[in-house]
Amino acid sequence: MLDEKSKVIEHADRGEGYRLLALYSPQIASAAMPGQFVHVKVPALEASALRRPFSIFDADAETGTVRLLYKRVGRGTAALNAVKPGEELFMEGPLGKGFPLECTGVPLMAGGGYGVAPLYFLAKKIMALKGGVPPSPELFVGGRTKADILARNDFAALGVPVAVATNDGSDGDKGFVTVPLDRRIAALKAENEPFTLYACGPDGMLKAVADRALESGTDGWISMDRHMICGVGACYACIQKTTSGNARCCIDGPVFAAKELVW
Amino acid sequence: MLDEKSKVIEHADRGEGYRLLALYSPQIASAAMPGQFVHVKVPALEASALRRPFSIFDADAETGTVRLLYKRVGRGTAALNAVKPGEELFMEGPLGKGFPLECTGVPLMAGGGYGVAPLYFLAKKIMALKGGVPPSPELFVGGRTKADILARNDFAALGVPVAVATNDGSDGDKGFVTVPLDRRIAALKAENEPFTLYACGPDGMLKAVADRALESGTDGWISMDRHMICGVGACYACIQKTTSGNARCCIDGPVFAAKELVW
Amino acid sequence: MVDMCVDLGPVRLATPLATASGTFGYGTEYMGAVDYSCLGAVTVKGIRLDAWPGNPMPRHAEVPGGMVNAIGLQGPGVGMFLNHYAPLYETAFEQTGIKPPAMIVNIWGGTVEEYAEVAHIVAGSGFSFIKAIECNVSCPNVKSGGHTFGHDPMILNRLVSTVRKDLEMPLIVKLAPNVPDITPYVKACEDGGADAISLINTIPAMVIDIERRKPAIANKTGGLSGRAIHPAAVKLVYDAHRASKLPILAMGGIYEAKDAIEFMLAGASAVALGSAIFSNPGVVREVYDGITEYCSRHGFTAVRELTGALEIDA
Amino acid sequence: MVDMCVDLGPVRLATPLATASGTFGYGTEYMGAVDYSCLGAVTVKGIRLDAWPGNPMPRHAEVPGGMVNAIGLQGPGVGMFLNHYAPLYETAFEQTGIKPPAMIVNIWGGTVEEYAEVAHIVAGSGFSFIKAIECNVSCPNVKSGGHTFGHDPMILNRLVSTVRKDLEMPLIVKLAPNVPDITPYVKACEDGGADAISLINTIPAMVIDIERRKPAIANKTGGLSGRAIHPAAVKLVYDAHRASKLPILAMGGIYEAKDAIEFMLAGASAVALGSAIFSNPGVVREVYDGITEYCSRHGFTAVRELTGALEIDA
Ligand SMILES: Cc1cc2nc3c(=O)[nH]c(=O)nc-3n(C[C@H](O)[C@H](O)[C@H](O)COP(=O)(O)OP(=O)(O)OC[C@H]3O[C@@H](n4cnc5c(N)ncnc54)[C@H](O)[C@@H]3O)c2cc1C
Ligand SMILES: Cc1cc2nc3c(=O)[nH]c(=O)nc-3n(C[C@H](O)[C@H](O)[C@H](O)COP(=O)(O)OP(=O)(O)OC[C@H]3O[C@@H](n4cnc5c(N)ncnc54)[C@H](O)[C@@H]3O)c2cc1C
Ligand SMILES: Cc1cc2nc3c(=O)[nH]c(=O)nc-3n(C[C@H](O)[C@H](O)[C@H](O)COP(=O)(O)O)c2cc1C
Ligand SMILES: Cc1cc2nc3c(=O)[nH]c(=O)nc-3n(C[C@H](O)[C@H](O)[C@H](O)COP(=O)(O)O)c2cc1C
Ligand code: FES
Ligand code: FES
Repeated sequence: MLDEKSKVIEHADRGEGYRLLALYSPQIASAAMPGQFVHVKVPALEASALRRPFSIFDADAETGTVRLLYKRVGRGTAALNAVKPGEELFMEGPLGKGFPLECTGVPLMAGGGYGVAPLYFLAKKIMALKGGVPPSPELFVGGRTKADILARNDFAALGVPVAVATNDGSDGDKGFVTVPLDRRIAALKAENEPFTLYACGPDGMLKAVADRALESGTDGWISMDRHMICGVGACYACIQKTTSGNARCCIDGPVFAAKELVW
Repeated sequence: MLDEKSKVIEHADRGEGYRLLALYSPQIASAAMPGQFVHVKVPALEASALRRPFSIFDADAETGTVRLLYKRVGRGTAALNAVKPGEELFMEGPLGKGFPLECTGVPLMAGGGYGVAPLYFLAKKIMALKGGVPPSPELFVGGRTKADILARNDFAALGVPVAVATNDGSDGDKGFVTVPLDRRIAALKAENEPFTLYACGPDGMLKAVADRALESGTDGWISMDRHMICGVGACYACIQKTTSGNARCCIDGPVFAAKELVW
Repeated sequence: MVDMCVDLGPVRLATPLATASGTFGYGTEYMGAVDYSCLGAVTVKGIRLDAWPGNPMPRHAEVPGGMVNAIGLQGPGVGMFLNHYAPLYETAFEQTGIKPPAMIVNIWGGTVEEYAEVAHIVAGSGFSFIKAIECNVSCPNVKSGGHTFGHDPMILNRLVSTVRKDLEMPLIVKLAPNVPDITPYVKACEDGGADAISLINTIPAMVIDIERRKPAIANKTGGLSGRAIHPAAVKLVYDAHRASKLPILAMGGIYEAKDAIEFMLAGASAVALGSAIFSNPGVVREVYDGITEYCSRHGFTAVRELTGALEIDA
Repeated sequence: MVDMCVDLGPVRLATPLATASGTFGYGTEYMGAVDYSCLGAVTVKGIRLDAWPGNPMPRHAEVPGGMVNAIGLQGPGVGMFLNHYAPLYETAFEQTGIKPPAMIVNIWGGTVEEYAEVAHIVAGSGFSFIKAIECNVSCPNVKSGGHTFGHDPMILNRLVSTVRKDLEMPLIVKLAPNVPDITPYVKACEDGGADAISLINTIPAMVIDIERRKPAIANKTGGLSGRAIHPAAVKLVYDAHRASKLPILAMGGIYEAKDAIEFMLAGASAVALGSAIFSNPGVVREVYDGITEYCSRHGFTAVRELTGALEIDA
């Protein structure tokens, strides 16, 4: 872990309230693994403001680039919005325990809103591992409405099929992401095909995916989103109950095995 | 007094560390009198930051313009520096008791550093009163070095003669502003010409001018620079000892009669 | 339309917003910049029997999140206050046509008896707009003054009951924040017959000018006010509300409507704006509008329903 | 070259900079981001006899000028600490080649006897880098815990003398800030045989989520830390320094060198960085450099000359 001064390369809109921030952060870029995150000091905030954690959407060791996909929700992300290419910010990373890359069967990834961020990096790394031979990852993405379905083109460019569900039915299935996911799980089970589940997004969705992993007896890797203070394991603010007690999301996670989690 | 939202019209450099800020502030502009000040909410500072007081360097009721001449000294004036034409800021004013315009004899004005700010407005108003007929005001200005001698051209354009003194002798007399001032006072006394003293600047200079008013038995009007909280007489932070007790610089002053002041 | 009227015990206020003592002079200084129609009350600067010169200069220092002050309670005596400042307040409003907000007169003294004397003089003065007395037992800037009274529950109880005796005006007692537990102090006020308490006064603090290696304030130490103290103030109001039924006038770092609403949810009947007015007199209107907006959005028809409306899980 | 070595009573520290308990884990978490060569000491998270789960989530809320936390002292018991975390600290430094900063072990307990037991276990553990015990008698988040100990000078005195008895390690006592006057507490520590005191712990505080009308933190109340509390902390250090000769480890809102220097001028022998590290681990280096620059500029050849060097006019 280090605290790297990172220069903003690009800051692009990604639809309503979402933005993609690309930074030149060569040390973090070369160490990053999928599911890990960075802790960003937002330049315009006062000295006492806490850092904000963001999953690594993409990291490229060759170009030294780290990309983040974030949603504007409160004052920290609002202030981050104002950051311009050429400006520098401090970023601790790469932090936390990410997703294991080795998996059994088809990697089924469920994301909600900005929860797709770590899944893109994960899909990319898994595909690089396997050299593109099937079973390749499949993405199931949910959102309130069409505008919350992010990074679709990025996944498509990787060759990852994307199944969509929206609460209002404006895109894909109407309902939760579990609608297309359950369909796919049923199909794989019918064919006796093994699969591994990955999830990142709102708590309700995470629990639903974790339940499916337990029911199916497959591995499920769940990335938890907890408010953080330090991001490095020093403060014990970011607790997740697990079968072995209170774990810290920032260092024991954010990715946990579905079977460890206590809800 | 009111709190007027004021638009920045111009923000010009005036030599090392000094700047002239012109604002569209029609209500303050039309009510302002020389020696009064405004209390500026510096936009970039945090919500709890106190306002900063600045003398009115110039106010023009017709164009609705208020001009301030300020020196960058600390974090408030540093933040003010970043303000750009077109931006708006809140300004309470006009505040305080200014200089009386009626005077006996030649108005001799002594200023140090940014202390010339209220004197320019004063000279302008006195000359407007008198229609330009002598005895017209004379300015005596002091500073550490040549760069601290401000607004010379502005006074010259009014037709006010400017005598300079610098501590390092880089401009005018070497020494304090009292060097040319005492010369002039001696000359006027020799001719039995009456005069009135006005001063704004560092405490040492103010005391020197006040002493000369008392010794000469003439009127002396001294503008005090005290740290302020409210600027409107509500908090009692800005105390100046006077013959009638603790007075508030922001509302009982900033201009006091030399004979009232207790040093 | 939200009913903005509140009762601070026996004191009916047109709105829950007041100003905090020492930050609003004698009530008229901010005319033109503050929207007085949003104010239910104005609390004036601390008054004692005789005039008091206050502390030497400098009297304050700006700090992140607020300021530290040691004004030292400079003020005219109660006589001068009633002869000069109170009539000024009355006439100032005659000109504007706005109904004057209730005036709360903040008092202090060197002895229990002096407190009582000042209170009775004010109560007997006959100004119809003076609606309550606020006893400052907690100013950190005057050593011989309120300090000891506010930090010993027994002395506090004696002070309150002495002042209260035969006083024909509601009595608010303003408590100090730097205590392990506010409960015994609140109880001392309640038992002594106080009609309400106000919380919090400034937190004792100090700023050092490291270049001169001297205290930045002539009095050496002072009181911290502003944003910085708000979370501590909310905790004290919450504790006081649970400790007794005394109505609470809450203050400490209100800079936006949210801050005032927190206080009310924690148990305050009314709230006072202090340091925020210095940097932004428009804050009075902003907080007022923010509270009405909040009430409408959350289905409260009267602002007083906010008092103590915090939901606590068992 | 400024001599940066200081003595916190019997504890010699290579620099006057420490980290504050609870903000720096068990000492190794910030490796890579914090410059450990600037640290004279690391204070680890509070340890008790047995493991402790801490409070429910959420455990903190950001506020202007800092944060309010109610972690609730989650931690392994002293056994696990000594078997796992202390050796981890040792080996982590073996790899880096940097000399490990002194470790101060922060402890707490439910009874006076538990405090003493934990202290003696730590003192007898034999790790050469463990140089002192810091007794937390003032955590606002654990009701059955330190709260009462720190707020009654008599109980405090008994606690300190019980822990001190036969303890072969320097003892620092960490005091609570929310007291009318710190003097009796400092004296209780001094009389009980403490080697130093540390000041200040967090200030009790509360944040309310007005949209949900619930406390923002599951524990309802917590402790305020960060910039906001610095001026209050300076005052307490100043008072404590005048009340006794006990050396002081000062903390509370150090965000820049100036803040640390204020503490030392007010009387601290060493200072600890806490919340500031969360937002900027580089602050350790910045404060270190700022102090040496200040000393050079003001002609101090040793940083310890700053302690109590405030000039007070008579
Ligand atoms: C491991 C991890 C990875 C994340 N990855 C992403 C990502 O890739 N893209 C993205 O858009 N967001 C991500 N988040 C959430 C993101 O950190 C929050 O949306 C952001 O901190 C909100 O800050 P704010 O100031 O705008 O919101 P505010 O609500 O104003 O924040 C106030 C406080 O609450 C905390 N906070 C608020 N919401 C969250 C939250 N959901 N999680 C943690 N802390 C919160 C903030 O840190 C701050 O202390 C991630 C969170 C975690 C823990
Ligand atoms: C009536 C009056 C008229 C003034 N007119 C002018 C003017 O025309 N041009 C100009 O350049 N300056 C003027 N000043 C001084 C100006 O207000 C200060 O230079 C400015 O407030 C410094 O702010 P800062 O944040 O940059 O400095 P900092 O030193 O960082 O300020 C920190 C704190 O100290 C206070 N402070 C610092 N210096 C002064 C000072 N000299 N007077 C009052 N408060 C101070 C600030 O308000 C703030 O609270 C005037 C002051 C007064 C009282
Ligand atoms: C400059 C100043 C002067 C004050 N004078 C008094 C006073 O005379 N009497 C009193 O009871 N409180 C006094 N206070 C305390 C305030 O009334 C209030 O309790 C405190 O400032 C907290 O509110 P705030 O954070 O909104 O300012 C003073 C505060 C300030 C800032
Ligand atoms: C998240 C957090 C956890 C803390 N845990 C402890 C603790 O376990 N024991 C203790 O004595 N103090 C604890 N503290 C208090 C700090 O050690 C320190 O006294 C306080 O935060 C003030 O310093 P700061 O403003 O620099 O953070 C904690 C503070 C924070 C912010
Ligand atoms: S955020 Fe500090 S331990 Fe996880
Ligand atoms: S600054 Fe408040 S009375 Fe003058």
